[in-house]
Amino acid sequence: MIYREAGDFKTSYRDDGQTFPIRLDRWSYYAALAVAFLVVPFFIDSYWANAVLVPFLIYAIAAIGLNILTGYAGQVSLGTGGFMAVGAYAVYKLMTAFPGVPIFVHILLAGLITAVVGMLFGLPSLRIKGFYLAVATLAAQFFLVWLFNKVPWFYNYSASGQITAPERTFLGWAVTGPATSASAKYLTCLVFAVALAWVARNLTRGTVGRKWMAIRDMDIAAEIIGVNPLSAKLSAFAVSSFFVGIAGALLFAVYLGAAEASEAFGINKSFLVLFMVIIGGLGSIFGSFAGAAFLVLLPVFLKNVLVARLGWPTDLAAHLELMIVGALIIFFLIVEPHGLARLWRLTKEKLRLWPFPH
Amino acid sequence: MKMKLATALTALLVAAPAMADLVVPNLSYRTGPYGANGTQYADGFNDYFTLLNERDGGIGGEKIQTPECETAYNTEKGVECYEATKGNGALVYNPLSTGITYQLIPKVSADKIVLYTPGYGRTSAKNGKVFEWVFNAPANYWDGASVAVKYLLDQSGGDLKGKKVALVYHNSAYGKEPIRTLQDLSKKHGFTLTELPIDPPGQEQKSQWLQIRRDKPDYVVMWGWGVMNQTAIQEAANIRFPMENFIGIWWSGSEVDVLPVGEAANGYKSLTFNGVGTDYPVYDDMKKFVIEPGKASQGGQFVGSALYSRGMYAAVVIAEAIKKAQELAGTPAINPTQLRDGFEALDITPDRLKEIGLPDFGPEIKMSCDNHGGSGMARLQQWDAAAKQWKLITEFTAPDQDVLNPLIAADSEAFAAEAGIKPRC
Amino acid sequence: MEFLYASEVLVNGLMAGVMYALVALGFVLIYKASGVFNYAQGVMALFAAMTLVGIMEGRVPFAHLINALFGVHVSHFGWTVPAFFGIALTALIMVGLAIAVEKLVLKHLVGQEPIILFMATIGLAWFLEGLGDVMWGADVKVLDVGLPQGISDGIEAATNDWLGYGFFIDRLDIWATVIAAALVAGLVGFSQYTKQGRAMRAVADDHQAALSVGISLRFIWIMVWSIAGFVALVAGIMWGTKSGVQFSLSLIALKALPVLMLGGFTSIPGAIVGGLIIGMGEKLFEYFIGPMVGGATENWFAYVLALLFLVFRPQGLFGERIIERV
Amino acid sequence: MIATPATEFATDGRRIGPVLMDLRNITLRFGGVVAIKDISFDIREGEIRAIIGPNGAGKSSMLNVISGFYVPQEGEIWFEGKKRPPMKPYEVARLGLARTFQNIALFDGMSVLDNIMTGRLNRMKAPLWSQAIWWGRAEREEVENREQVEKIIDFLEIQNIRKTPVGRLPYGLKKRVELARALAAEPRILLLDEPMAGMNVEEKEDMCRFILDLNDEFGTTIALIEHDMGVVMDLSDRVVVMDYGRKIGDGTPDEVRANPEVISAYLGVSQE
Repeated sequence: MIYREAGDFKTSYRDDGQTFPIRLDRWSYYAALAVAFLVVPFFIDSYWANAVLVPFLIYAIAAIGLNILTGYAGQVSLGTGGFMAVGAYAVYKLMTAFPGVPIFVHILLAGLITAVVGMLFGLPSLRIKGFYLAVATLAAQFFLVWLFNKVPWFYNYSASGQITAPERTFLGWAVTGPATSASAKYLTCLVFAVALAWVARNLTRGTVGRKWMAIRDMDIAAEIIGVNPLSAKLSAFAVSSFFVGIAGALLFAVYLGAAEASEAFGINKSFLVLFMVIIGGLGSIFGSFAGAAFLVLLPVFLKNVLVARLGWPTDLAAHLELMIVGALIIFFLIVEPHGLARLWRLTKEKLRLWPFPH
Repeated sequence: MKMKLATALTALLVAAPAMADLVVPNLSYRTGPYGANGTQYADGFNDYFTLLNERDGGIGGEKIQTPECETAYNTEKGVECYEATKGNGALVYNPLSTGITYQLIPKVSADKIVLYTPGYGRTSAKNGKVFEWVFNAPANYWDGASVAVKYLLDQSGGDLKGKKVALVYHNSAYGKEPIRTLQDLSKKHGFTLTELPIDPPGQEQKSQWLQIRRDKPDYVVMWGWGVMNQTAIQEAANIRFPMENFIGIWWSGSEVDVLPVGEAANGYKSLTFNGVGTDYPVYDDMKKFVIEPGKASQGGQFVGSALYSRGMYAAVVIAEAIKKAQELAGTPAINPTQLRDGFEALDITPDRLKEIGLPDFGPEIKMSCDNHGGSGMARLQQWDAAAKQWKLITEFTAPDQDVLNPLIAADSEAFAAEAGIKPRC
Repeated sequence: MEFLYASEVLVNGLMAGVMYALVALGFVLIYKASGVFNYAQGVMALFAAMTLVGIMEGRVPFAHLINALFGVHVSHFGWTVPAFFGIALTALIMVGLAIAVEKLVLKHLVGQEPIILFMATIGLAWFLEGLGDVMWGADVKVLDVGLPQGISDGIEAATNDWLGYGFFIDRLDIWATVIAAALVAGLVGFSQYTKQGRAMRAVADDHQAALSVGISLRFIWIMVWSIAGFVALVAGIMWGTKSGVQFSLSLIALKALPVLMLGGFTSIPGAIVGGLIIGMGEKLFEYFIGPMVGGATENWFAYVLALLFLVFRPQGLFGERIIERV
Repeated sequence: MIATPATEFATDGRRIGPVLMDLRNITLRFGGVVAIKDISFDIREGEIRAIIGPNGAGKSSMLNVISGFYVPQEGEIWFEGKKRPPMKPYEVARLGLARTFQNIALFDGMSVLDNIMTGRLNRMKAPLWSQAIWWGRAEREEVENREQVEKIIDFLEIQNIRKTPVGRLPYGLKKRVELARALAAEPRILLLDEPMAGMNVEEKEDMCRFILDLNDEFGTTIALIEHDMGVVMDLSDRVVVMDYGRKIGDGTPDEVRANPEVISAYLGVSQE
């Protein structure tokens, strides 16, 4: 079998610490990247971009962000929607206030602003632990949405409080606004998703990642061996919020084009991203992608099967869709409680040993 | 094998193949927090086109397809639905959601597809100079606010000075729409306006209604949707607020809003821009061609309800616009650009309504290149709890365009500046 | 006068708190006995209320599905069922649901981490939400089991005579308070004076120890989920009477969350007291501070209030004390 | 205070240095309960210092005071000739104190290697951005510290479980990994909380060997708590004996063995 690790020797600690220690994994990863960057953009149409790939990539970013906080640092958060709103409104204010600055800078700045807000709401995590911490993040969720709804400055005093992304270009290509092509939207999100996944991978395999995991696994022991819980938790909140903020900025500026705080960034969004993280696998970057794919693609897939193929009434299909997704979640948990990432790893381990198990 | 499977899965992720007929997608919502409202509207919308197909063989000989797509009142699902259906030659969208409308305004402008949002969506889209592809006739939220205030003026003998009006609103883009208009009107007519936002979904409104009980406003105006409506009407009844002084926007005036409250809802009023009930000649045909042959959407359980009628009315206006477009273009197989011309040349007179079999069902609609919002006329209906029926209590009333026009101009121009749109016409 | 207004808001806030506590109670019961944070509690309330209306109105279950599959038009059986029997039947169905949940879900997830169990209840919530709609349709249903609604004239007149200002108290709220009190008394009685109740408390204290003295964990779980189902039914009746039975009913779970966090996940008195504090706090804040900041503060203020309490007592008001040691 | 000479030699010729840590009149109370009552003793550089006593004598509390987890109500802690102000546990760790735990406190979700690497967290100071792009200082530090850790892995003979998640290891190995984590910090004082608890004879022997080798080869200062009298007497240079929160004996193993108070405390409670 080609898929094996025997004979794949590492001669330096640097090689040993890399992301894909197995050669075949590495190659398939590069191949996937090449297809994603060089092939897909030429074939993508606006349905695939807007209904499938762009939301998938954006949710993957948000899921990675939440996974850093919940999966790696062990801090449960139900404020993802609120933090995404911070990213969205930040990018909107920046875009309209400084039209000359490249949009990518705005998106990164929006992430930084969200990081600061995230740290602020992360402060109670020093005292409050476990599920109880969810209350602090829920307070952030509801308060932030309320704030963006109530203070007209955030939505530039428009009559209804909706924000709409104006057109911004990068190297002559529209990146936001109605004229953006499907491939531009897709590529923008892809660049952010790949870069941020890489950053997340680096952070989680290095010093700060070990601090987060130490706090997650046993916070008291972590403190005694020298981890400052304040800085570890706050850095997790900051990095996580940075990711989530960028996801929010992309969701608003690139994907939706218009948004309203309570509708687009409500509590449901927080739950959705949390589900992605748990279904995908806590503490796994790959799991974040898998979870996002599962919850973005499955409903679309089911809808097309039930409505377009079987011709069932849309409402019946929507109700059955809920039942099927719900039952599938339970099924997956029973089969493999640690998420799709674990399922994937087990499959790979089987493949690795095949055809000679043990 | 694996490749085949992958192709098959991919095929299932994309929508059905293109259709040849006139396509009017129905972005409906029959699930989620507002599913109960959305279902009735979607049924009316479907049934009218079914009627045209069954009775007349479509419009101008072209059958109409209404592929339905469930949005659950969720903007992201709305975008998915839009993308999934637009490739099939969709002519016009009617998503029945202010949130989704805001998403679609930039998209339809880029894709050059018509967006028809009767009585909801972005008010300033009335300005066709800025919003080329969006139409919101016969009336928009600001029209509604103005007509409501006119009615209140009427009720208090032409003078609202020193009166107190409370606005109870859905704390969202939709609910916030009328605030600016009502503020301007309060200045003009000298009444004081209290704004009471209610966070969706809105099952818990005790503190707002205690405030109303204490302040004793003369009138309460409501911009609600979904469970918020029932709760508000129930709470109003609880504090014995006189129902005849309680007026809802048209989205707060359907049977589902008042039925759960029972007897206590008697006398509650709401705006409307369409008729209700089955006392219109069109229902004879509807029975014969749609309901009895079993072709009615959802088995026809909501025929004649307020929201069903509104859905049907939206279908009527779209059908008339298609007809007009066919006349102008000289071909029955029109494209969205021709449909836009049809909308801009649309003139639905009372006589035409009578011909359709819906006499006095809606106001006269006359649109043009710069006016995408029609006359803005609306009327009031009142709930008769004993008969379980809405009764129309006023004629169509025109809004106070002197107040509204500057507001619409300001908001649409601000949008044009932000989005870099050059006014047309 | 201002003081009287404030007291009126306060009393109404307390009563709203009782309504929140009714939902929170179901969460606490299940969490205590099985360590599961049951996200589906709100949907269970919706499902119970839908089933109750469906039974009382004689609706055909799965009518819509049957119609779609067989091209027929069924909707009602043509009979109606009195409220009492309807409630009894619905309670039985909730017991059936509890057994199904135990057999199909919980049994297979014994010993998993809390977050996994939490996730499973989310799956359950989606499933039930879909099932409820497929069974009974998604329309707004009117629920009338004979509970009165509207201002209590007696209290208004009495307070008017006594204080010169007639207080507004909703009769439904009074009933809710009475029923909640009865429910809590019943639960306490059950857990103190019956064999099953003692077994339930034993399980709540220590799973392993309870197992070792021969208590069947599975029986206890079925029982607790049944009781939580019944509590959900009561909450569903109250909220359904208030504003119709429809999807939004399931969202009341969001109002129960701050109550739980404030009261502690494991304490029945905590759920009640937490509910009262949240109800009172958010109403007073909305009434006095709300108008200054633009209103609609209740949702976030409930959480901020819970947060403030938690900063001083990280385990909730009545939660078990967390002792840190190495 | 009796002045101690700067350098001394133990019986086997190892160098015993000056006082590294001096605990003066420590009293620790929990509410009304006095866990430690007015205890003073010192730890000298390069020695193996044991704290023994029957159950509930306050040994663990003493260790927790040293590692900064508990802050005593009275008394002073002098470290390297300076008085230690009240500190958070992580600040104490940064002064150069590392410890193991009685009920193993490893990070179960991480591999053995990552667990040991956490011991070196305070030596890795690359800024966040460098870690984020895995370039420059972060990568360099990772490789350098990995080399150090690999030395410890070799020393403790746990090469073959390097990549195994800690949760899957048997008890004895977990104890060893915990020791490795503490060692990775290259502590000034290594605190061991019942390093032999729950081990079988063979594992105990291994552990003893490691402790002695450590002290021998690297001159690591070790303070340990142990229940097993036999082990303690063989291992340590000096022993503090506690009972009911008080110090009842302090000196070389032989001196302590001869102390009548110690004998009565142990005979009265348990005989090991």
